[in-house]
Amino acid sequence: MAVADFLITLVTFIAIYSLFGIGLNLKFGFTGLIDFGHVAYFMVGAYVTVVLTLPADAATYGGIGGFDLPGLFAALGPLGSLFGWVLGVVGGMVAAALVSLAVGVPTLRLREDYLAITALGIATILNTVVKDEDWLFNGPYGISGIHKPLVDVFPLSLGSFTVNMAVFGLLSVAVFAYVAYWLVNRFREAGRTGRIAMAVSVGLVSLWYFVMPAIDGGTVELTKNVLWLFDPTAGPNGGLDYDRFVLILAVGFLAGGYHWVERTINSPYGRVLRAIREDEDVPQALGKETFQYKMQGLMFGSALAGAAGALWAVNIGFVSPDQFASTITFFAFTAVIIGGTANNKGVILGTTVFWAIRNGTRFIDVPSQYSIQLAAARLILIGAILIVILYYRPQGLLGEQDYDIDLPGSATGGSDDV
Amino acid sequence: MVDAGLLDAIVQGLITGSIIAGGALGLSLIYNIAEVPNFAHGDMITIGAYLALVFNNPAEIPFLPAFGSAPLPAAAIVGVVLAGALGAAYELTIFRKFRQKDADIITMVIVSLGLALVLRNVVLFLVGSKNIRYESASVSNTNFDFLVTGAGMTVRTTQRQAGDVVTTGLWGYPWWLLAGGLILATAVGYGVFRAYRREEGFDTVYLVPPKILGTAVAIATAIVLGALIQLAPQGTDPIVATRIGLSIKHLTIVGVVLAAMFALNVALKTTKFGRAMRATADNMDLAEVRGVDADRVQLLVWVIASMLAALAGVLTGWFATNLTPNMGFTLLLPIFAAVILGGISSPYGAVAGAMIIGVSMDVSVYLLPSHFATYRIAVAFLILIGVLMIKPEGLWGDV
Amino acid sequence: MSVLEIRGLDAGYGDLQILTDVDMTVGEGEYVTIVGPNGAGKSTAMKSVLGLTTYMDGSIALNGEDIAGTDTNTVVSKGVSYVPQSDNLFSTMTVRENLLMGAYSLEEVPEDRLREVLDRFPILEERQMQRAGTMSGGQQQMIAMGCALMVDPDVLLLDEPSAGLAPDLVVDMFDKIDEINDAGTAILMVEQNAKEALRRCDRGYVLVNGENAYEGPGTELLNDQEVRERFLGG
Amino acid sequence: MSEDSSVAPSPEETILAVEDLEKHFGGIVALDGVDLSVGSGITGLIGPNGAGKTTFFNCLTGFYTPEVGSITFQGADITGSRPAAVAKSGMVRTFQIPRELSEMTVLENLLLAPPDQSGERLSGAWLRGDAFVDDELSVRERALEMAEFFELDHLLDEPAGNLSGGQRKLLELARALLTDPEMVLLDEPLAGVNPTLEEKILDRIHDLEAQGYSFLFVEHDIEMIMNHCDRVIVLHRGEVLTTGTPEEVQTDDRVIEAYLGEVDV
Repeated sequence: MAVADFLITLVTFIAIYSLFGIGLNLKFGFTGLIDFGHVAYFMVGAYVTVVLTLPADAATYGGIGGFDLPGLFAALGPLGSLFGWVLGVVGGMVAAALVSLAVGVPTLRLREDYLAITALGIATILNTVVKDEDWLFNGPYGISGIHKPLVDVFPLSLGSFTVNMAVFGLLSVAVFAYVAYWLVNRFREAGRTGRIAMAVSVGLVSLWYFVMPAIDGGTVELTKNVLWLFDPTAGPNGGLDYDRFVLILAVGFLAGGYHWVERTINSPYGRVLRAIREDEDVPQALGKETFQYKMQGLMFGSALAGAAGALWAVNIGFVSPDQFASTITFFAFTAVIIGGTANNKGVILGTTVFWAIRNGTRFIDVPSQYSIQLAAARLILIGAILIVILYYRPQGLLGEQDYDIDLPGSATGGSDDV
Repeated sequence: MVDAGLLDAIVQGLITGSIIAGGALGLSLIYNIAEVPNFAHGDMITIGAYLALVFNNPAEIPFLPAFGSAPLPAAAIVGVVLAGALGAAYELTIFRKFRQKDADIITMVIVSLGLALVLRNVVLFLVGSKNIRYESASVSNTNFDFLVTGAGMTVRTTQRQAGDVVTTGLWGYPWWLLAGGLILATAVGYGVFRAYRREEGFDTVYLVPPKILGTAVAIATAIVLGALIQLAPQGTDPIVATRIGLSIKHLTIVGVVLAAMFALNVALKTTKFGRAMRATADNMDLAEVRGVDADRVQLLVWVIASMLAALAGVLTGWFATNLTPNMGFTLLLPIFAAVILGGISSPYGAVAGAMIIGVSMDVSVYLLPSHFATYRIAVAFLILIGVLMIKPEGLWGDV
Repeated sequence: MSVLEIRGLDAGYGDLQILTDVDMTVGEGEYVTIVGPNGAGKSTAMKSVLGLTTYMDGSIALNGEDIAGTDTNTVVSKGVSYVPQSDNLFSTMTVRENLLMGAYSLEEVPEDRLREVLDRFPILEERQMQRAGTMSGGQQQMIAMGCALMVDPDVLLLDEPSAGLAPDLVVDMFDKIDEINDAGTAILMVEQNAKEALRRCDRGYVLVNGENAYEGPGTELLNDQEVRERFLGG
Repeated sequence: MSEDSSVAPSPEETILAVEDLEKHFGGIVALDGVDLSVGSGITGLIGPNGAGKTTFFNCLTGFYTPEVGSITFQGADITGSRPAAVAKSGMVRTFQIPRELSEMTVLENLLLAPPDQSGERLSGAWLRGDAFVDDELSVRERALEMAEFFELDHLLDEPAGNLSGGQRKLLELARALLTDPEMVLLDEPLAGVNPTLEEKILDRIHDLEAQGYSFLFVEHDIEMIMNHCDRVIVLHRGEVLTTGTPEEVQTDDRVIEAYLGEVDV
């Protein structure tokens, strides 16, 4: 497998978990709620989306549904089924938000440590319910045959092999060019240590991505890596395959979620959330109904987790209760803290670091009977990093983000110089 | 054939409660005095169980030579002591540093979560994920059938021996003896209660509250009387019958946990250092003004709590007859529920909370349709959330 | 030799400096009061002796030995006892346990000392087994005072002992302090009830904005026109 | 109760009425049946340390729920209301120890205060219509004005945690005033503030009083209370010892005894 294929899988994962992490960051980073049950909303989003989009006659499925929303709208035209799927995702997000509303009513008034433990407990209970109630979502057998949006369209071919290669190849190169441009700008802004760190890491990655394949596998590997969007083996003339589409979809959702949260945070609304995080008594004394704000923050964060769940289902093509263990929540906490609590860019960075450690180590050659040891060693490392970061750099790699409310015609631009 | 009934569910619940209480004792110490809601406590239980395994059944651990097997009690003692040393390590290398930085409670929660991740995976790394048993003599269950007949009560004990159910005992009590015994037991209990209670009118502090002591003495008297005076069976045609399944294992677990609870309470209430621990929990600044070395107190808290966690781990592993890297983590939720329910400030509270949780788990499993059995932990949790909704500071609060 | 001698003390909390160049002395068996407006740093001065603040500069000598910047429990074991203004007892513990905690820094509980304290505050003996947190405000103040006396300190630091007490109890409290002082214990007291405090003490200091403003015998300060106008309400 | 009818607000002037308020903590009776009424203007609340003043404030503003008694603000019963509801009804408080939001900037601390901002609602924050911009601009203008007045304008972009003790007091006060209150409860607003600023704050309070705002404040500085209050309430051991004009209170023997110690000079 070419490195590009591995990276496409990894980046898809990172995009999905980043969206999940951004939802957590809204709760934990900006509002100060320790929701140890965040994974429950990931699960609710995944299951509800899957069931809403699943064909009614799905084989080996014995739960409620499927409601086949894409099939319902397929008559409207080629994009109808996509619309149906999007509607399913919205349904998943709403369901996640509603479940968190039900959870929040009794728990949000509790002390922060009690909130953490009850949230964890409720998530565990919800997971048990999904696992044990076969009639609900097929119990431990999970759901396969999941609806994948636009799957029939792929591999996407625009014509002859050459046309495909030229179009998708150029797009690939354009993305690289943009990344390079962005990196150069960051490099200019960075300090001495930052520059060294950037130079070293960019150098190593390029060595691994561009140089090594060229030496190892020759030009075919190198071409695959450079023209990564183009898959020559997909279809008769090559083209854009479905994995790459899922990557684009996931990155698109992440971008949407990111901007949506940024817009929410960089507003008077976000100001109240942060005030609650620091000292709930103050906004209360100033007349803000903090309980409502906490509830909305919880629901919004849960909805984003739900969207991440919907993407997860499409990416894996199968959901089952044991994919949603509480360790997923803890991983997200770790990622958020590594990157920088209350920093959405930090969440993406932290998630990248986390999954790079978690999955990147697959290139370490160990005999297969030691795979458990390798997996355990990774998690030991991650646990240790979490503690070390909290001690030496509690603000995370990037620290808290800056806030700025965009206003036309305003001279004081918030607090961008903090 | 007599069915196990509500009584059996309650007895099983008390045993489950004891297992939870073992963990809750240590967690409440850490929670109350070190002020860490310790999410690593479940995994400290796991580590303790595996530490005893090292000496009890080293052959099961891949990288260890099979150097023979110590009896479980001896291995447990060594494991518990080693766990204490690990507890000191947690405090010295991690929690003391965060305390010195005045870390807030959220940070402490997440630090303990990181520690939990490390501990669980250390077990996975060294031992792997397979189920392992302790090397110990198998203990058979004895079923006690209580048959209430017109003439009184008949007790029949049965055991499964070599695949067959064998009746091992049959005796009974006529009505007059039952009534007399109960009256006698009540009288003894009440007498102890009266003799023990002092200075009415104040919030007098006792090592054991008089009402509990009186009740316990009454129950003990009834059991002793019942064991000593065994008359002829009073017929085997029951009006009402119920069965309780018990073994020495169960009684040992309950006994060990109650002994640990009592020892901890005596230490906290009567020794100078125990007082210092309680004072630190109450008001850490003032304790320092009175000359208490808070660092020493916290160190001891972690040592004792880790030892209690290890004890709970050994009991859990022995009770469930297998050890897995997840065994402690699955106990974490009921343990937290017990501690918050019981109020984090006293060993008795923690144990009382654990018993409430344990009994409600097993009784609900008995009362609910059979496929709800997997919701045992959910039941514990619903009770906790219910209590917190009414009293957000816990059943007995922090005082 | 003075029991406690503070010279040129700068101290505060974290980066925030509260005290600037404060000087204070408490002689053997002397009764010294610190008065001054709110926020003047009176309590901070007292807490600095115990190492409960951030030490910045200057010296604090206890019986000639420099203790500036030392751990609280070390200072306490050297003969300083302190009654904080609030949160000054272990509310979940019994009165008796509180008194035993008072003697924590000693090898064993001095029975004769316990006797003396119980004789001085009879209510404490009567209520030995009661939870301290369930007692009234005045009684709680007595427990706190009793705890501090358990170690037979060279100097007793009192932070607003009359705060929150009823007028008749305030007089009692000051009488108790007089008794303790008469028995030979040096006292350094911060008090808001300035008139009463200055009337009873040997010497007084007035702190303003974290600096020494006035000092002198209590009655002299009490009669000083300027001090009266500025701090004693005319 | 020795309410002097000549200075007690008449029923139609009464803004805040408290009846028989009780609050206990363990064995300590913090408030033992507080009865009082507060009219418009500046009312001072004095009493020795531990008299229950801060507990009283906490009960008034919904941070504590009293066990017994009722609180009526502008004719509405607010006993047991949540803090936010009390603040919205027009009674806002400051904290004795300033509770600045230390990681947020001074400007953000101020911007938080004004009520009913369009962008404070989720819909407003997402849609960002004209109201969003108008509100934010006007809120900023008011915040800047307030900051200027309290001499905090050079610190707008500082995290509030970097302010000095006195500046925190000012921020606290400025924030409270930005909520458009009817009545402001000030918990020792002048402790630790330098004399020139103190003078300014008092001037501002008098200005605001002239505009119809009312103040109830706890202060230790007797002189200040006597010179600036229309009416004084003396709280002692959780009860109202007396109420009256500054002159009356000043000459009340019980007050002098309770607050200043025995009278012998």
